Amino acid sequence: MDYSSLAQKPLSEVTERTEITDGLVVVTFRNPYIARLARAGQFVNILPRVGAIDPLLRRPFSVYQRSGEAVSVIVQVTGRGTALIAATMPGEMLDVLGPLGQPWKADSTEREAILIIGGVGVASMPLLTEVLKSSGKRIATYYGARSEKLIARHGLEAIEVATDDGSAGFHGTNVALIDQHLSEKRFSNPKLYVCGPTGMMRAAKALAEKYDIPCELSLETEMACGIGICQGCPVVADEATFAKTGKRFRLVCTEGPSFMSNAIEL
Amino acid sequence: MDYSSLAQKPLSEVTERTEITDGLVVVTFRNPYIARLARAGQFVNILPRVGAIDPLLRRPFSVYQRSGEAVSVIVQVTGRGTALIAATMPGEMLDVLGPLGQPWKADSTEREAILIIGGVGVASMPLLTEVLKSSGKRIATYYGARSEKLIARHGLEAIEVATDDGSAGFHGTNVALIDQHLSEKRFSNPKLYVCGPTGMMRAAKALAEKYDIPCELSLETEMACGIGICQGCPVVADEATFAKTGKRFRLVCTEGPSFMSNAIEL
Amino acid sequence: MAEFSTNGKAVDMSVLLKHTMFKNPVLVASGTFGYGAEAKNYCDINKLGGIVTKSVSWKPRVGNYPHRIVETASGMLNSIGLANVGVHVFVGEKLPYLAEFDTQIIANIAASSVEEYRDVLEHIEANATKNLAGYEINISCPNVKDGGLSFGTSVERTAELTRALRSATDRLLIMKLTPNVTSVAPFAETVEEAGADAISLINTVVGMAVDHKTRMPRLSTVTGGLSGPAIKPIALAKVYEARKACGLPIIGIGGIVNGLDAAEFLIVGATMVQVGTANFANPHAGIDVVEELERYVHAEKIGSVRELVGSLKVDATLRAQGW
Amino acid sequence: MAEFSTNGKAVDMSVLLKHTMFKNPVLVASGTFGYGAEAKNYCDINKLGGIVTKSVSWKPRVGNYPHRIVETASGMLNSIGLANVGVHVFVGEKLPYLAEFDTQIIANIAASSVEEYRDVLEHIEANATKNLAGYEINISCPNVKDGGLSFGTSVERTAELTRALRSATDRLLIMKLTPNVTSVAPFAETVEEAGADAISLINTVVGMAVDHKTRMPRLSTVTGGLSGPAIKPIALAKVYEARKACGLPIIGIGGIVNGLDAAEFLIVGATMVQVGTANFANPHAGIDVVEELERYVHAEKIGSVRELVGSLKVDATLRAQGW
Ligand SMILES: Cc1cc2nc3c(=O)[nH]c(=O)nc-3n(C[C@H](O)[C@H](O)[C@H](O)COP(=O)(O)OP(=O)(O)OC[C@H]3O[C@@H](n4cnc5c(N)ncnc54)[C@H](O)[C@@H]3O)c2cc1C
Ligand SMILES: Cc1cc2nc3c(=O)[nH]c(=O)nc-3n(C[C@H](O)[C@H](O)[C@H](O)COP(=O)(O)OP(=O)(O)OC[C@H]3O[C@@H](n4cnc5c(N)ncnc54)[C@H](O)[C@@H]3O)c2cc1C
Ligand SMILES: Cc1cc2nc3c(=O)[nH]c(=O)nc-3n(C[C@H](O)[C@H](O)[C@H](O)COP(=O)(O)O)c2cc1C
Ligand SMILES: Cc1cc2nc3c(=O)[nH]c(=O)nc-3n(C[C@H](O)[C@H](O)[C@H](O)COP(=O)(O)O)c2cc1C
Ligand code: FES
Ligand code: FES
Repeated sequence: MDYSSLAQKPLSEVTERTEITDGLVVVTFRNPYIARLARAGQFVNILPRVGAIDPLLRRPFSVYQRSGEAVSVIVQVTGRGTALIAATMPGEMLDVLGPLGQPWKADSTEREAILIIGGVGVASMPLLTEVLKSSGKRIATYYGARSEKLIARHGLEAIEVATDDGSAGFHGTNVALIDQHLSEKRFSNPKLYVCGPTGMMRAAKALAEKYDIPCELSLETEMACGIGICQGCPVVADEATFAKTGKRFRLVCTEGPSFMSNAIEL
Repeated sequence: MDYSSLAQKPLSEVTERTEITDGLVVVTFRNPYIARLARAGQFVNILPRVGAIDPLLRRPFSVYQRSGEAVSVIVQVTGRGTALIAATMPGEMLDVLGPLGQPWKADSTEREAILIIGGVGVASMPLLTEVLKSSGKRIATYYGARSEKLIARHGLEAIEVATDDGSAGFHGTNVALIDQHLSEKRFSNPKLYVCGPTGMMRAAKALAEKYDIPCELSLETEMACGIGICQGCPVVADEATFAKTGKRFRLVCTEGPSFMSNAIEL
Repeated sequence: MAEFSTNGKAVDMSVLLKHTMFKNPVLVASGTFGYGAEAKNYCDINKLGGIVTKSVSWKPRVGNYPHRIVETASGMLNSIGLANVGVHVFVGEKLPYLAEFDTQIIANIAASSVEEYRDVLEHIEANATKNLAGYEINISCPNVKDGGLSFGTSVERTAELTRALRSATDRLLIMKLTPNVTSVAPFAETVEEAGADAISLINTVVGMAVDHKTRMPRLSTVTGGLSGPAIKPIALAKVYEARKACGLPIIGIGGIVNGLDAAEFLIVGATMVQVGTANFANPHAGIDVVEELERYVHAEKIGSVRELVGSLKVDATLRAQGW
Repeated sequence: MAEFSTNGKAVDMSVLLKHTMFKNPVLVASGTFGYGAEAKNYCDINKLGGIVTKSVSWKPRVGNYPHRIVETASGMLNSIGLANVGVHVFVGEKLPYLAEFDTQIIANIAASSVEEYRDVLEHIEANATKNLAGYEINISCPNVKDGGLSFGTSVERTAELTRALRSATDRLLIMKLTPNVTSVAPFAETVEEAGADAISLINTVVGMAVDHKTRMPRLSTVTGGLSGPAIKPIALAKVYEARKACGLPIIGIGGIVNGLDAAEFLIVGATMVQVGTANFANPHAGIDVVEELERYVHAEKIGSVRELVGSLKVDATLRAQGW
């Protein structure tokens, strides 16, 4: 991968901005390079304010959608950086670097894909769905959210919803729902693809162990660089990996963001 | 003067933005309080980015015009703060504190007022012209600029132009032109009102001494607060003032921005 | 005060420093609020926990030549040079003026010898007003040759000075420490032994700026003192170090612009805080800090701001690291 | 190189450090650029003056537990904990890889004893590649218990270490100093006497951040190292202090994000600079700094970047103040 010509022009014009609900915004920008190369599960790194030294660092976002030369990210406002990015208006510029990280390992042999989504963890799922569909997997999507209006269905398949407030679908966590469905033997050869808050990821990891099924988790850690030069974004490797390789940590930005659940500690 | 009710709402909506030329912009915002109270020569203090901690400090600007509830400043882009303020678009907010400082001492007895303007030093002159006109003074305005397109004639009277490049009017400095006119005895009882770059202010101060006429200079110094609490904006007091009062410095923000030329050192 | 209530009870924002009660833990910092006369047009001073006045010396000081300030990334450098009216005008005009407010006043003193510090303190003590809560001793001004930093970087001289002043007053004696030392811990220990009631920290950090156009320093004194949000992480680390080193109450200072910044200092172990540079861009900053801190205490569902003090959950963190 | 010319002559960006020529004075700082493999996708490494590699120790180090970084006002804190591949992988894989680039390589070493520092240096020396220009000795890492800071805060141990390493190499020996001391001058003097070729400064400033929601420290080690634009004023002041204290060439580090920042360090007295944290948001930062510095030199109408070094006009300023 050689970025040298294109990645030096990270300035990307925002072409669309859609508010899903208060504090949850889809921002679309023009970046032919990222649009062409990005694969499901990779992310882009966005500077909250072009040219500013405060905020100093970029913010990572999964590639949510792309079409033609346009790339979209779905931004949940959680602090000052996301607030600035979510407020960017069409015509304004964003400074975007990417695509970064490794794609979902969607080419594994299992015939069924269970997508487990918590909140804005939906971000990498439309592209994943696309890949899984094109390779003929059976997809089941379990989407947990605080309430119905926070659900972004676009690009997903076979969605089962679980909401904390019971405003739609199953009243409870999506992991509890999958547990039920797994125990009912609704799947014969599944793999879990998981992205959401840490608590949900831990539950999914436990579920995978309980039913002995492969499970891939897409992680979020603070990142200073996103490209493997700061060592700031480690996740703890599992004991077996550590014993074998001496590697206590793995970098989420370059080795991840997704890891097999048995390769890491959470 | 009691700001307590109003000064706590410094957020002012920009209603108009006019580019005079590249890097010279008139920004108009709605602020009834400032519009009502501001007097010629006073300034407002504008935070470059609402809510940001970088840039940290406000930037001072003379009140250029006002009408109804609207206040205008004329901004010359010289650094990152002025760049941000000049780029503020109608509908966006500015955080403005004011009016601050003392007005021009325009009620002095001289019958003629010579306004000496260098570049963006024009900013306080339209309001001054208004006051001088209403008290029946004869006004002569000497406006020096690098080139013709940098001249903002609005609200001025009897303008003689001097340009560095000779693109309009006298080819040379405005102070040289006034010197010529004073030596030709075109004025009988003048006072000088001066605002411009330090070099021009020094020349005007020397001119005032040469012809023994009163001269008021509007100064610019770096300001952290603009309201007299940081002590960051001093100008050196002349020896006589120092000997009399023990005050070596005077604060430009609260005692100025304008001072009689014989009361300070430049 | 009690805008919020927890389980029907009001949020208690008051703090006690030794024998002195403050209505809340938020003071405005020395040199960043004048003597109240200007700032009162922008904020209701009576809502502040207190005012620390500009450093006062025996004689008036005119301060340094311009340029005295320069903005830096999320901060500023200053080299005011302790410009002040001198102790006689201070007790004659400023203290009586400040006595009109319903808030605590702490007189900050800067001097160049133990004797001068003591003379100034005694003169104020002899003319004390009803809301004079005590003294903050500036041994940490980096911007004048005789601004006390020769005390602030010597443990022995700090001890000597603290003892000399302790015997001169029963009011609060607060020693203001500098961050410009390898370790602040020995100073905190010393000051405690010598009888001070509290320490405040940090004063500004030595810094410098250059104009690449003129190739001249941007301050007349070449170096100056860095303040503002840029230094908040440094200040928190110093408060944490001092917290571990001594049992004295700490007043945390450095880069506080909002109530959550203040909460962070309290969590790390400060009993009170001071708001400095933030007043320049927002003369209402002190009040904003009080109000946001109060909302935070309310949201945390604790009855009193005092429960925050030193509530940092640090053990688990360090244990995981094997430190 | 020579994009611009002055009076028909090219702008000369090269600098000489003792016997070693650098094509320009801009290095990328240790720990902020990896070993070139990732960053080469974003910038043309051959345009850099050189690369200072991540601190290497005798054995590999896994580094600290998360969380390792947190953003602060115009800066960041890190507590990476000297995670590195160890000297054997370093000489086996990293140095040969870096030898492919047409730029100088400076190997940064961190260790916990004089012996370990010396062993690492000798092992690299024995496996030196053609573009290995020398060593930068990290005695200033604030984030690990044995990260050299016990050296960096003791003049005696710094002297001892410098002497021990001096006798082990004829390549450049650069001692990297910490800002976390009361005065950097004695360290600069000592290092000069002990035979180092240059000093580099500053390493990060000790700082801390707290999460007001969880009341936990935001770094697993509680405190960490502050870097980025926030610390530039501190770094400039330390370079200025060191410049007055010794005659050694100085490599200025701290908060540089553009060519004008770099120019400021040169004006104050640095011969070279390093770009650190800026690489994280902009992996092209090093090149941007080189190019803007070159434009600046051109605009200043001087023939060589070397004419900037120490060109600070400070006398008039200080005289006006009566200092
Ligand atoms: C690989 C990856 C993909 C992501 N994809 C998305 C997405 O598609 N949509 C979305 O809304 N969010 C996504 N996030 C989370 C998003 O990056 C954070 O919410 C954002 O960085 C917070 O910035 P802030 O300035 O608003 O918050 P602040 O708390 O003010 O940020 C302060 C610092 O902490 C870091 N930080 C804070 N929270 C997180 C977090 N959860 N993960 C990583 N760094 C954090 C910030 O980057 C910044 O450096 C992703 C994170 C990662 C690592
Ligand atoms: C009383 C007064 C009235 C003014 N009126 C006007 C006006 O009407 N129109 C206009 O265009 N400019 C005016 N100025 C100058 C204007 O305030 C500065 O150009 C502006 O502050 C520069 O900010 P910056 O961020 O662009 O420059 P930077 O150089 O990036 O600013 C860095 C710091 O230096 C300060 N600074 C830089 N130049 C000056 C200066 N000349 N005066 C004061 N502080 C400075 C800034 O406020 C800031 O704190 C006035 C200044 C004063 C003191
Ligand atoms: C312009 C200015 C003047 C100051 N004057 C004094 C002073 O006279 N005495 C003193 O002890 N501290 C003085 N300080 C230091 C502040 O009280 C405070 O310790 C420091 O600025 C850090 O806090 P902050 O980041 O909130 O500003 C001054 C600071 C500034 C910015
Ligand atoms: C994430 C990170 C890792 C660092 N690792 C090292 C290191 O291994 N060795 C070292 O000498 N300095 C290290 N540093 C310090 C930098 O080299 C530099 O001295 C410091 O960050 C100040 O420069 P800056 O403000 O440009 O980043 C590190 C800095 C950061 C931010
Ligand atoms: S974010 Fe820098 S190494 Fe991963
Ligand atoms: S700008 Fe603060 S006192 Fe004048």
